[in-house]
Amino acid sequence: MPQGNARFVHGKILHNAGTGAFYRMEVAVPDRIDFVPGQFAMVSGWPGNDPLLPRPLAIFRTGGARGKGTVEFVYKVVGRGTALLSGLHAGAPLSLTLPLGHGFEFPAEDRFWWLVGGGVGFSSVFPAAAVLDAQRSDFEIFLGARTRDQLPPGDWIPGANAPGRVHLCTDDGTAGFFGTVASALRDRIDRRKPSGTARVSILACGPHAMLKSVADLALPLGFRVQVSLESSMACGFGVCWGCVTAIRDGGNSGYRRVCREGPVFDARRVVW
Amino acid sequence: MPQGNARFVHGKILHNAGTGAFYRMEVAVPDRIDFVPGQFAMVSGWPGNDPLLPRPLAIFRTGGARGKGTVEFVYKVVGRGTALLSGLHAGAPLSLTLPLGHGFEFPAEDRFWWLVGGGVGFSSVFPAAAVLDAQRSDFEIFLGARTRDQLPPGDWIPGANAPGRVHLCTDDGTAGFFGTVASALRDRIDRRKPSGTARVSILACGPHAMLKSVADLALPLGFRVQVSLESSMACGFGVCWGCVTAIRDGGNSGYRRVCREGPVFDARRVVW
Amino acid sequence: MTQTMPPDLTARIGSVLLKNPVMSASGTFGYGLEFTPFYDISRLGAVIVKGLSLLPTPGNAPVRIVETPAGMLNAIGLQNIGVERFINEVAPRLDDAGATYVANIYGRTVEEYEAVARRLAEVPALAAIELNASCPNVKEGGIAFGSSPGGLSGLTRRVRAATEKPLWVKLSPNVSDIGAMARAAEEAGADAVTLINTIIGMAVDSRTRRPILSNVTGGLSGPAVKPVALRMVWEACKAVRIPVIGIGGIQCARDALEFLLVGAAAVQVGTANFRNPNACVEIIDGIRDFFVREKIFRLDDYRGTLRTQG
Amino acid sequence: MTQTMPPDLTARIGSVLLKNPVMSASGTFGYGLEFTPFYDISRLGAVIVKGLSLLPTPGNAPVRIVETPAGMLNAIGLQNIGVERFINEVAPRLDDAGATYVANIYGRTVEEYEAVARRLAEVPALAAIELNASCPNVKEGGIAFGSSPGGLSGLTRRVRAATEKPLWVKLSPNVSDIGAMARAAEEAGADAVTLINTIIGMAVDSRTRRPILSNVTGGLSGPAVKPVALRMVWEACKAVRIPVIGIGGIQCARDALEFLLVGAAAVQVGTANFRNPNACVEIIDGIRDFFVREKIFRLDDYRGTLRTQG
Ligand SMILES: Cc1cc2nc3c(=O)[nH]c(=O)nc-3n(C[C@H](O)[C@H](O)[C@H](O)COP(=O)(O)OP(=O)(O)OC[C@H]3O[C@@H](n4cnc5c(N)ncnc54)[C@H](O)[C@@H]3O)c2cc1C
Ligand SMILES: Cc1cc2nc3c(=O)[nH]c(=O)nc-3n(C[C@H](O)[C@H](O)[C@H](O)COP(=O)(O)OP(=O)(O)OC[C@H]3O[C@@H](n4cnc5c(N)ncnc54)[C@H](O)[C@@H]3O)c2cc1C
Ligand SMILES: Cc1cc2nc3c(=O)[nH]c(=O)nc-3n(C[C@H](O)[C@H](O)[C@H](O)COP(=O)(O)O)c2cc1C
Ligand SMILES: Cc1cc2nc3c(=O)[nH]c(=O)nc-3n(C[C@H](O)[C@H](O)[C@H](O)COP(=O)(O)O)c2cc1C
Ligand code: FES
Ligand code: FES
Repeated sequence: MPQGNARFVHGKILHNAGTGAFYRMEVAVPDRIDFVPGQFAMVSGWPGNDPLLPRPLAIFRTGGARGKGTVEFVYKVVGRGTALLSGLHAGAPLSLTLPLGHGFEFPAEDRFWWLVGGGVGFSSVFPAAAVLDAQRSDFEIFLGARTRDQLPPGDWIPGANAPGRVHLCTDDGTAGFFGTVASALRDRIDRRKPSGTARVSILACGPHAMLKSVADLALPLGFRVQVSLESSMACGFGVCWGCVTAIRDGGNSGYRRVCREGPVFDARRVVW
Repeated sequence: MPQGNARFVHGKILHNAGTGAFYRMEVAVPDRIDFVPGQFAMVSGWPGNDPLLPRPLAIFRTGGARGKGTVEFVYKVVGRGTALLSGLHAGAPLSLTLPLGHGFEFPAEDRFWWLVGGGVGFSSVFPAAAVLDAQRSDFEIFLGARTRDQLPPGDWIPGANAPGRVHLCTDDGTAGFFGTVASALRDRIDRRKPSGTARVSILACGPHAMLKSVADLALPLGFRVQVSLESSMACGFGVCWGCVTAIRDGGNSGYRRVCREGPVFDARRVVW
Repeated sequence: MTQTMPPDLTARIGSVLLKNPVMSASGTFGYGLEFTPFYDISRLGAVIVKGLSLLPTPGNAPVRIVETPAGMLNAIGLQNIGVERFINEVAPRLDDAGATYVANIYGRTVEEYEAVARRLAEVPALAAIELNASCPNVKEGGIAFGSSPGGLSGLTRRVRAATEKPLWVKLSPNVSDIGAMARAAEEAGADAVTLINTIIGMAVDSRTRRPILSNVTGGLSGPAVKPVALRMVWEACKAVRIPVIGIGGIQCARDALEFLLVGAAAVQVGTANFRNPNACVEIIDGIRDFFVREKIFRLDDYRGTLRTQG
Repeated sequence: MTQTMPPDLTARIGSVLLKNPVMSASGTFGYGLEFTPFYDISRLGAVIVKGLSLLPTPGNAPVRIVETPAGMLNAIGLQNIGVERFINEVAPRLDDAGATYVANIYGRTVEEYEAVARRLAEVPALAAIELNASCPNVKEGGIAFGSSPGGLSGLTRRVRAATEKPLWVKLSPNVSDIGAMARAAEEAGADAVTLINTIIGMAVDSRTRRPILSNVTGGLSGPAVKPVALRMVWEACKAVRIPVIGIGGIQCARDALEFLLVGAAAVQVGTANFRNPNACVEIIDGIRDFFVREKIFRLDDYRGTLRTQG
């Protein structure tokens, strides 16, 4: 039940700068952090008790070695906490509890991977892409945004160089496919050569509505769909029961903690 | 009753840097601020509601012209609010209510002035020195601190060049007179040539105990003594009645607002 | 923004018509005149002046205030100039300023409450009397009357009989059932209830081992109490038919809108005035802007429209 | 720092001896085991587990929590695994961890409270039972029993008779007279009272016009409530002879010391665990350091030494 390697650490910001619609922040931590894509950290560091609670941010990348680690985050300023984070300078102290939650699974039998990120959701699918890229898996990336400038910089995308791998979509057509990620997926499915019987495995993170439409589209086709959900969190490590979502699980259905049994869930079990 | 020229303004920090034991901060404000030495501002600007209340800081200097003013403060980090202030960078917004309170009085008949500052108390007596210096009055400055490095930089002292004008005192003897400001004053009084009958007028700001000992020493000699008191404040402009101190005033004795009837009071009226 | 006619912010508290629903809270706004350097106080729905007693009151010894997380404790002890000087020195100047104003009153005995209320008949322009039945910071003070429905209705009846003025009863949050208190005030003839007053709190210094306030306990106010105030105002609105005036931690227009949403007929702004003397007028402008953005034409079209079902 | 023998932090809650006065607060610490990655939970004075009911409870629908100024509202609805699974799956592992632990219990009826208390007799190592007579977030829940002295003493008597275990009664702050509630618990046989539970609050969205919590109201906790909690603990300490356990907004050693100073025999730390999982042990170390600095040798030499006179 306890998450063996979760820890509370005091970090120091190495850099924290805005790139387009997003901030990217690197933090020095006492030790190297090993994590599963989809896992996250609870982050705080502003002075005073208002805001009071730490904020969940997906672990975008980690580095360093024993006794000297680094963690990277990518975030979008949506409210007070993220605004305060964006105002912190290099050298500022930061408190982190990490790595937390149940991340994406990579069953060996899955051979075709589609990674779907909406808005800042790419922050938890890019680490998955990095893993798949490293093990030379066959994967494609679908990125949705409202407009072109809400898309991440190209050089943040792992393995972007491979032809036909990255599909960009914007609601206003200012870049890539004109429409939602879901419609881009449908389009891709239509164009798809039935390469054997191997099913596609989807890893998705983004707005709730996007995740639902992806599930509605892909589940009937027998795809395996894993979705990373969001929820307001107090603790992030399973002790407050504040972050729950309804999960279908036969006789054992009920509320599960997004921070612990999630944030990544099998889309078939999510009660949308 | 209303303080005619008090106003609430949004300023922008021009610079804010530590010099020895003190921070000196210059803030750009919409308009030039005219003030009486001893008057202060209520300052806030950190994000969030904790700390909630603005902090009182004496107006150290103002500049600029109509439509484009500047205000300077000198402060010591003693707690959370001043710590937050010290962390603000140039360009950061700041909210100010100023000028506030009843400052020092400069009766024309007073010819010899002794200005006494303990700790960061010099921040309200230096403006008085600047006024006296400008009108070529005969004044001396007594500065007390625990140790040498708790004294302000010499070039902050108005008219410091005049010989015999500045008397430094440290509790540990690391600079100037070895002892408290009060004992330095007693020493000065003993060495004083009775220059006619003209009485000395003292303007003092600093720790409560220091102000009391100065009053105990100087009032019996018939000196006029004005002291600038401190108190925890919520509003700073006379509407909460939170900052009061007991004032002796014949049949009309009672609690007076340090932020309004003060911070400068006639030492004879203060109930120590 | 398309051309629109400005929304109607008029708020009705029984017979009292306010040009907008934003008032200053008693004890945080002096006698109102202190704000004239900052803005024209006639812009406010109403000015509620510092609590008035029959005779001038010296108040508590310092220390009277201490900051707490997102709030503050105060134990002023109701220092005030007394009803006499208010009538002769303050009221005329509030008239000159064109302000709509309400007198907050308290007494150590029912008789004192009655006497203050009677004296105020001499102030024709006085819009209403707000009965402070809940000051936590004077030993004999209102708290005795304010903590049980019985005590409150007794006090309210007596003061009701002593004045023709609209009577607002200000409730203490330090009770088990705020709805019952509101009903007690309503049944005793109050024209409106105002809540919340401060929540009793305490602060001590772990090193010197002494209380920070000379009064030991004090009243908590500011953003920290907003969630509690909002809940109590919501409960009071469900409990009574008379208008409910919402107070507690309101800092910005959004906070004020929340109180109106749960049913408050108007709001009062207190502690927020300390950090930002312009808080009240900025809140009025913010409510207007919100109504324009959301295409809400009248205050009543928004007030009490909280949807608690599905 | 001169060589000194470490201060004695032992705290006595009636018959229960704690190695130090710092416990985790129920509902903010899971079942304790979730903290084993962060530190050895046997270092705590005691672990108070999440509120247990007779049967597993699903809890409220989301949204269950919302942040407020220096605080948070929660309406978890007491989701828990039920006393059965606690006994079979959790208690043995707490024993293995060497933890001192207390079960916080609640029921929808007096009979349910009794039944849960009886079942817990099967857990020999269980140090005490904490009766949650005050959960604001379950319609039927304790609040009914917790808001009047009569209701509280009735419930306490019944549960007292149902168990041999030391019985701690957790009080709701949503009352007019906390001293009377503490006395009611004492007279009904409680071995200690714990307070405060959360203060009922509310949050709404002014734009969508909906409550933020599915339960509409929730319980306020965190630094925002500390001044109120400290005052109530002080009042309770003056009202009863049994030990009082202080809770509410404790974030650091200094906060904990303030509760001990006004008379609390021990403290519980809740919301602070969320931002800093190490909060409890940092507070224990901080208290020890303070005692060393101030040359205080035993907890009892500090506890309740607040000087309110001159
Ligand atoms: C597991 C997990 C991983 C996440 N990873 C990232 C990431 O890598 N990068 C990133 O930019 N964001 C991420 N988020 C979302 C991020 O936590 C929220 O944007 C952040 O907490 C908002 O805090 P705030 O104080 O800025 O906004 P607030 O002032 O708290 O709220 C501002 C607005 O955002 C909404 N909001 C607040 N918290 C959340 C939340 N947790 N989920 C959805 N809406 C919310 C509020 O309702 C409000 O409308 C993640 C969330 C979760 C649960
Ligand atoms: C009229 C006036 C003018 C002032 N001018 C200056 C100035 O020019 N430069 C400067 O450095 N300081 C000045 N002060 C003092 C300054 O306001 C306080 O140091 C500041 O409010 C402390 O805030 P904080 O949050 O840093 O400390 P807090 O966290 O609020 O408190 C830290 C410590 O300081 C004590 N303290 C807090 N406020 C005050 C206060 N107002 N007076 C005395 N002790 C206090 C607290 O009791 C505590 O021990 C002035 C005070 C007044 C009343
Ligand atoms: C310094 C201070 C003095 C107060 N004096 C009074 C008073 O005299 N009469 C009264 O009814 N309420 C008084 N109050 C309570 C306020 O009117 C208001 O009910 C309370 O502060 C909550 O609102 P707020 O959070 O916006 O401040 C006072 C509050 C403060 C902070
Ligand atoms: C998320 C959450 C869940 C809680 N669950 C319980 C509970 O099950 N039983 C209980 O007696 N108190 C419960 N409480 C109340 C706390 O134990 C504590 O009394 C309260 O939060 C005040 O302390 P704090 O400010 O340190 O959090 C809960 C509090 C929170 C924040
Ligand atoms: S955030 Fe506390 S249990 Fe998930
Ligand atoms: S600080 Fe409010 S009256 Fe002086």
